[in-house]
Amino acid sequence: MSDKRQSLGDAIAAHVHDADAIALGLALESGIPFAAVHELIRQRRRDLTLIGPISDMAFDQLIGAGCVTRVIAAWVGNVAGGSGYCFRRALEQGIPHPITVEEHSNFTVGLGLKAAAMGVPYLPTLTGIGSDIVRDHPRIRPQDDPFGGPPLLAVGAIRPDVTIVHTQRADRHGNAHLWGNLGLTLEGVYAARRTIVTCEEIVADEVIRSDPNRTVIPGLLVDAVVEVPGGALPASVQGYWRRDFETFLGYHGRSRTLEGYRAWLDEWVLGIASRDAYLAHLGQPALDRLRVRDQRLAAAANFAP
Amino acid sequence: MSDKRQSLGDAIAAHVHDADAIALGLALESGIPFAAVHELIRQRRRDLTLIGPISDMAFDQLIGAGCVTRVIAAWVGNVAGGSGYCFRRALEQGIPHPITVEEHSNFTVGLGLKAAAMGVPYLPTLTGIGSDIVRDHPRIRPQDDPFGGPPLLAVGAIRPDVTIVHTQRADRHGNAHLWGNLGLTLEGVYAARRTIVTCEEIVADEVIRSDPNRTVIPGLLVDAVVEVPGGALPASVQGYWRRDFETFLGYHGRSRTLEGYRAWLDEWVLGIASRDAYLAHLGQPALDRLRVRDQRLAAAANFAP
Amino acid sequence: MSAIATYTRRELMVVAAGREIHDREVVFVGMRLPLLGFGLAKATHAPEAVGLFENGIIRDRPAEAFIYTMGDPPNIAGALACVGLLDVMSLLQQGRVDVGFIGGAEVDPLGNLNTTWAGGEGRPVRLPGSGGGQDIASLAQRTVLIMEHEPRRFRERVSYVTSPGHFPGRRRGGPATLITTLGVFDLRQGRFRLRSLHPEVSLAHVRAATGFAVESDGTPAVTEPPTQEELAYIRHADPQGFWTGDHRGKGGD
Amino acid sequence: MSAIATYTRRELMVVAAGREIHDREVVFVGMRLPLLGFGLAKATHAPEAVGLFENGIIRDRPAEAFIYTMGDPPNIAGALACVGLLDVMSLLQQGRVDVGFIGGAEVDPLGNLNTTWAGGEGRPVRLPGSGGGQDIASLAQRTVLIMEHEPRRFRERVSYVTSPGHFPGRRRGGPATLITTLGVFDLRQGRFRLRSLHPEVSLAHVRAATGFAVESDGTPAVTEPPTQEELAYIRHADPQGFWTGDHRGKGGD
Repeated sequence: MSDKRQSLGDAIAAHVHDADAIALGLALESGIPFAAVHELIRQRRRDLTLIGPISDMAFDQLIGAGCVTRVIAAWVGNVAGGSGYCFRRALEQGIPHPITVEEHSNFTVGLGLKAAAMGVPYLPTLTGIGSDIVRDHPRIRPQDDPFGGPPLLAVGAIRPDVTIVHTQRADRHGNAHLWGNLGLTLEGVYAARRTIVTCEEIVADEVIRSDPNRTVIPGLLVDAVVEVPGGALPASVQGYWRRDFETFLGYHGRSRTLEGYRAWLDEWVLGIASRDAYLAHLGQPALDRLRVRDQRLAAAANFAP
Repeated sequence: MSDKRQSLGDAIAAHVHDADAIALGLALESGIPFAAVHELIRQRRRDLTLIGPISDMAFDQLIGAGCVTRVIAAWVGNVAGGSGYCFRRALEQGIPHPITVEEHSNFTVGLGLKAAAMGVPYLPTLTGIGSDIVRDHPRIRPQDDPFGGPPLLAVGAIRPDVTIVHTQRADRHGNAHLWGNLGLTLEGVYAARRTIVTCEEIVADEVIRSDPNRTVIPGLLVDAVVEVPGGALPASVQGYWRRDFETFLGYHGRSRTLEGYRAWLDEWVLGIASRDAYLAHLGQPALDRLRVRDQRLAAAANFAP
Repeated sequence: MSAIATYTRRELMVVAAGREIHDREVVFVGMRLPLLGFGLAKATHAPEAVGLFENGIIRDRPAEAFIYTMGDPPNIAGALACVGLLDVMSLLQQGRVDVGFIGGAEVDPLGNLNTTWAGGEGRPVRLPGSGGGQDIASLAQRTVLIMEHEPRRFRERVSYVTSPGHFPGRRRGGPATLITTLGVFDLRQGRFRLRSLHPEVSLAHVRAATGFAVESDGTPAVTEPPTQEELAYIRHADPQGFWTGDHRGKGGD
Repeated sequence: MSAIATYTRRELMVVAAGREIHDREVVFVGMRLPLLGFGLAKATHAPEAVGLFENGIIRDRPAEAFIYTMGDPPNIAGALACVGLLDVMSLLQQGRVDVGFIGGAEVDPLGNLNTTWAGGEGRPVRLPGSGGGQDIASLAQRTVLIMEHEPRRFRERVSYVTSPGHFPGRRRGGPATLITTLGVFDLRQGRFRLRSLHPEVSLAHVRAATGFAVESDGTPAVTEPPTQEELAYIRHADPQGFWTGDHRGKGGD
């Protein structure tokens, strides 16, 4: 396979276009590709559709920055804090501009991605019967059971233009090891037209090949692989970074007002050139507190033939 | 969770009944639970339905022994050799008695198991359109796309009474690590009413917990866990056993005639009390050749929080 | 009941949540109070219960350290399995989950929960949405609801049904129990009925805090207060009172 | 063409199979000759091709040692990924697989393959069944068929369609090429047409071995024989001639 390494700026410039539908935050609270999110804001992408289960504050930041016109998600907010204030301002007051929401539950957004991943137009489910979410839903319809059972709902395929994921390590071809939370990562990558992998480390091919069962993301589905240590902060990365709760909380407090959000964005995104600058701004004491230095290694698995 | 360790004889006696539908051979050519298959023959289970993708010679042996009345599979034979002669005798000549076959492809048998695993009555697919397999099929029906696309096929759920798998290691609660080929293992276990895990080693709880991403089989789905070293031979187990090609080939040659099959069965199953006796009968030179002694370990994965 | 000063309302709610879990049950665990309730049940009367988290984690022990989200590293380390979201949702859809916990901004007597749009009368407030709430409400064998007990939250009809309660034709499960800051209620078969008042809470107080009629049989029972053992567990698991302090912790909204 | 003595028919078929793989393609790899063809293509003109195996293995290098089945340990060691059967089938169903290889006991001019029941005239013989054949035939962007060229196998209409060939309304793909022990045929758009005869095979020989009319344009081309480099690869990968010896190896049936 070819060498797919790029800088984060180049990867976003090459593979994410205005009006794209982007899936991210697929592992739920961990491994959210915040470095890529901030680069999207700096590169002023517009008219994006965001796809994900619970997005933690990544979707909120993109909405506040005016990048988004549509959200396909089960939950938008700040997991530790509750509401996403930019999300609320967009929906309640049209600030910075109105957005639409395609409501989902975690299961239905997952089934939509899975349908696209499987190459079928829909998947059947029992979830949501009796809920207002599925009433007049553009992507969820009643469907008969051809075997004569009670009616079901059909969740239509959700096909992202781009899926962005952050993993622990990958080779230069994009074959990526991921451990800890999986969430909807596999579904989001298989479903997408293009995939960008950011990772803590780009490693030698043989590291990935030593454990093919750890390769959640096969390189044949990957368009760009970017080494961005700490690229998921403030989200956690198992074995590399703890959750930076203070940053989530700080954002939550400051984004309560529009002015506060703008100041936060200036300080942490627009006034920051790169993830390295983000880490520097975070400061050494915070990095020391957040970086995992203990070792608790997986039991050996022998792949000798 | 409770302690689910049992002897192989007790596990089969307790959890597999006459007329059960049994899924096995889900990882395709590797990890076939032959020790459990032979125990089923010794315990004279009757009227079984066998479920699996390609069964290698396990299904053939069970059919020849008169345990089976129905097969739900994509392929029945001997992978290295070709035809399964007991399968052929049953279908062509009704020896030892007639059996019926529900024809599938690897994908449709997988979708049937996946539907049961997901708790839905069917899953839609594009495979098989134009094939005679799906014509008048009891479990595959035409289905409209509720979003207006071209028609699909619906594969009905396949729910095994029991799934039997062989893995590298498990804890006493049945949480099992598996690496190498996965095939339809996950789907078969999630779909089944009961699951029996045979494994090379029962290990301390902490070994399994050290790598939760390696736990393909969660113990909450497991009814019995049995330590049976070499329990998949002549099939391979990554990192433990090479494929015993000679035994596959020997069976293929001897099972060509009914007499040859019976002699083989007497020698290798009915005249053998246990898997330990099987290994002893195989002999030390064969065991030395088959056992993996090299180490090629998976790269370290740190789960420290 | 002089014990009221020795524990908080939220500690009592954790205890009530834990008591809804029976031994050997498969539990769809939420964050905050249900997470503590699961750990408490494991530590006391339900040692063989197993917990599923919607991000794919399966655990039979509480996390080793305090966690703010279910995805935090201490919830992964030592887990039995980390599988996909759809894998745990599949177990839920199969009917293999005995009990799930959900909360919301509004509830009605049928146990419908709203976590999408609140404040029907005034300016509507956009809430974060379903998350896994709709799925747990639809698919668990029974659900336990956990709510702040305030008049604006207890409505004759919620303005938006995010997580469905009882409705005609429901095939499985539905809300069984509602635990609030004031009491415990049965919601089985779509009948909203007081089971117990928390110590020092009056029926009149509950009625004043509820936007619809509260049914009660005779003199209401009193919610069994936490034992010393239960409190010790909770204070070990939430030493700062982040979730269980009487004033909602920093995580509140 | 005096080279005929220096390579076997099966070696020539491996070479023909390998030539059907273009660089950077995603290949659904079968066992036996296609497996060797994939390795050969990787080693020569298609270094960036990627192989999928239906048990879930994804590789970009041939196995390190000789394998009898795709599940053998040397095919797992050094793989890029081991995923589930449904994961690779999903990629196939999405249309992400460029080319797949399949074989059968009977073929007809539309490229329908039978691997289920053979011998319509005499006592029917039960064959092992589809395996993944139906799926590759249905879902790959194109398929390459590999067959023993015998009259009983080349039939006007196969007695059972296990792996569908061209039919009205086919949405994608279908058989593109048929490689036999005697020649190479185009099957695009449901037209069975000779592309080349193997060296020292006559058109009359092919016609006598085919149970239906063989179309050919003018003087047939001759299949390009293996190069020394190609033969060296094959003999390194199959040193005993297990798959490529002229008498089918021990694995034959």
